[in-house]
Amino acid sequence: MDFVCNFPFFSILLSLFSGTICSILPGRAAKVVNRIVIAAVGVMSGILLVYLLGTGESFVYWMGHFPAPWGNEIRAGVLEAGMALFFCIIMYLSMAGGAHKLFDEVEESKHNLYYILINLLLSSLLALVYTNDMFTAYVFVEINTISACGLIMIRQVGRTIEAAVRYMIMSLLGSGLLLFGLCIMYDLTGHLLMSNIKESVSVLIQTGEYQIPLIVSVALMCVGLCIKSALFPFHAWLPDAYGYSTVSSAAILSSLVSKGYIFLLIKIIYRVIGFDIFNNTRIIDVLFVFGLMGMIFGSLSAIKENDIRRMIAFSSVAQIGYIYMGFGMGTQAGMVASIFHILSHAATKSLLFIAAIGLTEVSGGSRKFIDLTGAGYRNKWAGVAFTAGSLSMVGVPLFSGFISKLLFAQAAVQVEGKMLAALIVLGISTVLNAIYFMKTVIRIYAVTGDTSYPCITFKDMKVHAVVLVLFVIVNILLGVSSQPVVNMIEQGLAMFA
Amino acid sequence: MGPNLLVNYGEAVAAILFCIGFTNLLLQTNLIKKIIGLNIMDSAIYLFLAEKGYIAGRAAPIVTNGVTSVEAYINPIPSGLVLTGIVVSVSVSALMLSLTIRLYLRYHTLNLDEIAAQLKKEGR
Amino acid sequence: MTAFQMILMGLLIICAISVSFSRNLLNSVLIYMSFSLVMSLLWICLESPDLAITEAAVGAGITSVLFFVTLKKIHAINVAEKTEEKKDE
Amino acid sequence: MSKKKSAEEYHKTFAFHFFRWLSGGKDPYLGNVEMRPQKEYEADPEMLLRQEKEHDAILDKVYDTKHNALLKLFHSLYEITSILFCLFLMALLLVTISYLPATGAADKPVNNEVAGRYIEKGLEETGAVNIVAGMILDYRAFDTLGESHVLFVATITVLILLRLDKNKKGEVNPLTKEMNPNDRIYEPKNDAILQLVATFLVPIIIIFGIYIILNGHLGPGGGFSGGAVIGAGLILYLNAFGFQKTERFFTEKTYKWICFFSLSFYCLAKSYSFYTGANHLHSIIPNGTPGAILSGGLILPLNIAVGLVVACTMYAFYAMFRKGGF
Repeated sequence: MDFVCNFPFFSILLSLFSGTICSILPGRAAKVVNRIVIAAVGVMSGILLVYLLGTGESFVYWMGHFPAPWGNEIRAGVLEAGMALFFCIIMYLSMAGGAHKLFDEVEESKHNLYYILINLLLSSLLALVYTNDMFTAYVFVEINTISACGLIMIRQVGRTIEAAVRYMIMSLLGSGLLLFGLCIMYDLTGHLLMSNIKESVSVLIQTGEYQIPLIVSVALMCVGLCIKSALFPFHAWLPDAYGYSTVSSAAILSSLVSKGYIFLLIKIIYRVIGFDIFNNTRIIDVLFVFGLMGMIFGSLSAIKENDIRRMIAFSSVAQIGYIYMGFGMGTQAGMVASIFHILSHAATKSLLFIAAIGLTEVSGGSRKFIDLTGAGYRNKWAGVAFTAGSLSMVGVPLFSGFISKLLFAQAAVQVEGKMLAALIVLGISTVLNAIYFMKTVIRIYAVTGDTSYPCITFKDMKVHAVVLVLFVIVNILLGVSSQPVVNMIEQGLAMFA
Repeated sequence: MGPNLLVNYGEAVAAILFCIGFTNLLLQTNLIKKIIGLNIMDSAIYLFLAEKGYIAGRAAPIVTNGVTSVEAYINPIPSGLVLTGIVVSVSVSALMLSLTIRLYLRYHTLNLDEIAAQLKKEGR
Repeated sequence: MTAFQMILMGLLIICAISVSFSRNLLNSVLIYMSFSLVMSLLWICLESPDLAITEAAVGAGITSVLFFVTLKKIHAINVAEKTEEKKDE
Repeated sequence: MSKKKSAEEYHKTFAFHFFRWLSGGKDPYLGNVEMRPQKEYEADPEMLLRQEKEHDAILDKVYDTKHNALLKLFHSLYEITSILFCLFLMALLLVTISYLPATGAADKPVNNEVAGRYIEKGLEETGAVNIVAGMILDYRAFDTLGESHVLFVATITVLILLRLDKNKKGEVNPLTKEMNPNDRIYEPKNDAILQLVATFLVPIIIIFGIYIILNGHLGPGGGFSGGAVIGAGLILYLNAFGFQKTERFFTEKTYKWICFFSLSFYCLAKSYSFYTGANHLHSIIPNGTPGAILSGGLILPLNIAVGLVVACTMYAFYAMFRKGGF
């Protein structure tokens, strides 16, 4: 085995261990450790991705001295390595972009605790991406949930604590259902490792045994993960949690945490149940309908908001609806579109959150639209970045959002019964997106006579501006060179089977 | 209805407890009771798992007198999973309780709806 | 043994339902404590002594203690007693 | 080849305008739009007062949750749907359970070669008499590593929520006022009966906890349950004798370092075993004679590490809940 194959294991353990180390360091040192760890994990994932693209096949890594059905395992393919690399890039940029705001909002003695949470969150995301074992996935889902709750309530005002309580209640309902589904699955197959479960499931399907428990278990797991990733009817906790936490937390939560759960769901669909078996159940129709509803209702709620952060948060509900719509189509193309949308949404949403904080800074800290009038002139970098993000969300060519919408439309055309519904809702949702994002862009570039707010130039916000530019570059790269990314996703999905 | 409902009475009880906990979590207005409901829900899942590992007439999975045959002991896997699960549920309930304390100190009520109304009224 | 298990399970359900309907928070925490205790007995019956020890130490011990401290913090235990003590100070 | 432009010429180029705009200079659009200064707005104080009152009244009316018919309707609708949903879930689960393999039977899918190997080879491969301990700390150790970090991250969140910190300038933070730490009622009183009982009980409880930890690979028990028992003993001690006594030997610093060393040991030991396992190297850790106290390879040290973390964490939870610090 090549030494590179150790990298997934190294990256999980490194980020877990750095969490422990940060507990004894002061805030500033913890910050350095945190940055180094994220960068190191990113570099390792990059090398691993190149290696995997070279060899062209996935590998399995034993966690211990025992082979497949007895010990734990992790597994790495192109999609996993790519996701890990992408998560690291977004996380690093979000942390750097929100760093200057952290000092205002979090007590100084608790800064190192914040970095511990980030490290553990990173490790749990990596474990969710790489794991090949259902119960390990459950344990790391819990780490992810608790540290995400910590990220929400680290800015200790009443609103965030209330949001954290709501988030915990919904998430714990979700984990309960996930665990129950997992137990039923374990009872039917006698295995916990994904590959072994898949073999047993295909045998069960062929013999026709235990059909009802199998479907129920799959449904429970899906509902659990949908609740945790805030699909439409379960999104009540989301706007407060994203809208009032510190900006790095909001960017990380919206772009990474919910995507971790969605990626786990993809793994379950492909590696545990099998794509064809999953598509023959009625579950995909339910996912499709709720995805469509989320796309419309999320956008409608966003139009009604008059607070910029909450508006972006509601737009997340709509975007998660897109992803589930892609699952609901039940074709390979739909899945590819969903995965591309995961990437594009993660890049765009964190950009919007980071840019929004730049705009509110020059408006006296207020997030109401009325105070944001003309903020684009006062903070030009943030204004341009926000405009770029909005254009990407609406789906203007050159940006990543355009490609994902194109992929969704292409996928919808191939599906018989769902084509019309998907295309109509896609159109309506795009128009609604345009309404609220363009409204905001026009607002921040409206001329105002009010000169009481200060202007900010490049000198005052070097890191922030660089981060914004990098985000825009990531976005445009995804939009311009989409074909290699799509090829990579297809290759990764082929490795899943 | 399948054939095994009466034989699987332990799992049935676990399912009923799970739903009681779930209802508590959804309907109770008091946060403390929600947390208790959550704990009941978790315990129900662990009961379900432990029932899965049980085999009638066999002993606990601790090797006695050097006998290592499969016929002597029950299945050890569910026990291990439940041990992990109990730790998770303790951590979660400690976190929820500390959140409760903070909310109460800030708003002097344990009712989430009242808190939400108060928040909206303050307009922040 | 089966009859004993069934009685224990009946107790579990009774505890769970009475938690939902009890008015007093202290009562519901006490009932939850007994729920954990019954659960640990049940695990002895199911031949899992590891779980029984852990549940007895954690569910009936630590978690309940944490619940009691929380109740004390949020003044749900015996308001009258508290005011008396304040007078003493 | 670059040509030197005169300043005048440069001022006409796009680049000059762009950089001026970036650096916050004159805005090209500002001059082109007609802007008339508004007349100064003078508020009538009476009207302001009235407006404020009306605003409050409207807020009261809107957020009057107790007398809102629509809200009540919504609440009852919510209750009915959740009860229906739970009944549906219960029916679904019961139907599912009726199709599951029978409890207590030996020929279920669960009792396959996986469980078989844990039982048959467990003693030989892990050296632990308690098969469950061998399974969670050796065969499926990655889960357990994650589990101990769940506990760690929960402690961190509790610390964030409840720890009372003083700023560098000695300012008391606003939370302290909320938490009201001067409440003497939270401090344990010198109760003679409790103290006498605790003098006898605490050593026994702690010794029992240590026994459970050290015996984790030989009998029922292990790091987690033993640690919880020790934690309970410490909490009893604290209740009987008060914070001043416990702070002599257990402060936040001790907690921090114990936690750090135990978790680092856990991480490093497991990393070593994962690394050697995956690369098919020989692990130097001997399994020992099954049944002896020094056996089971890494299981005993790991149990001790977990026990220490859990005992400290439980005590830390309690101290945080009581007074927001040690």
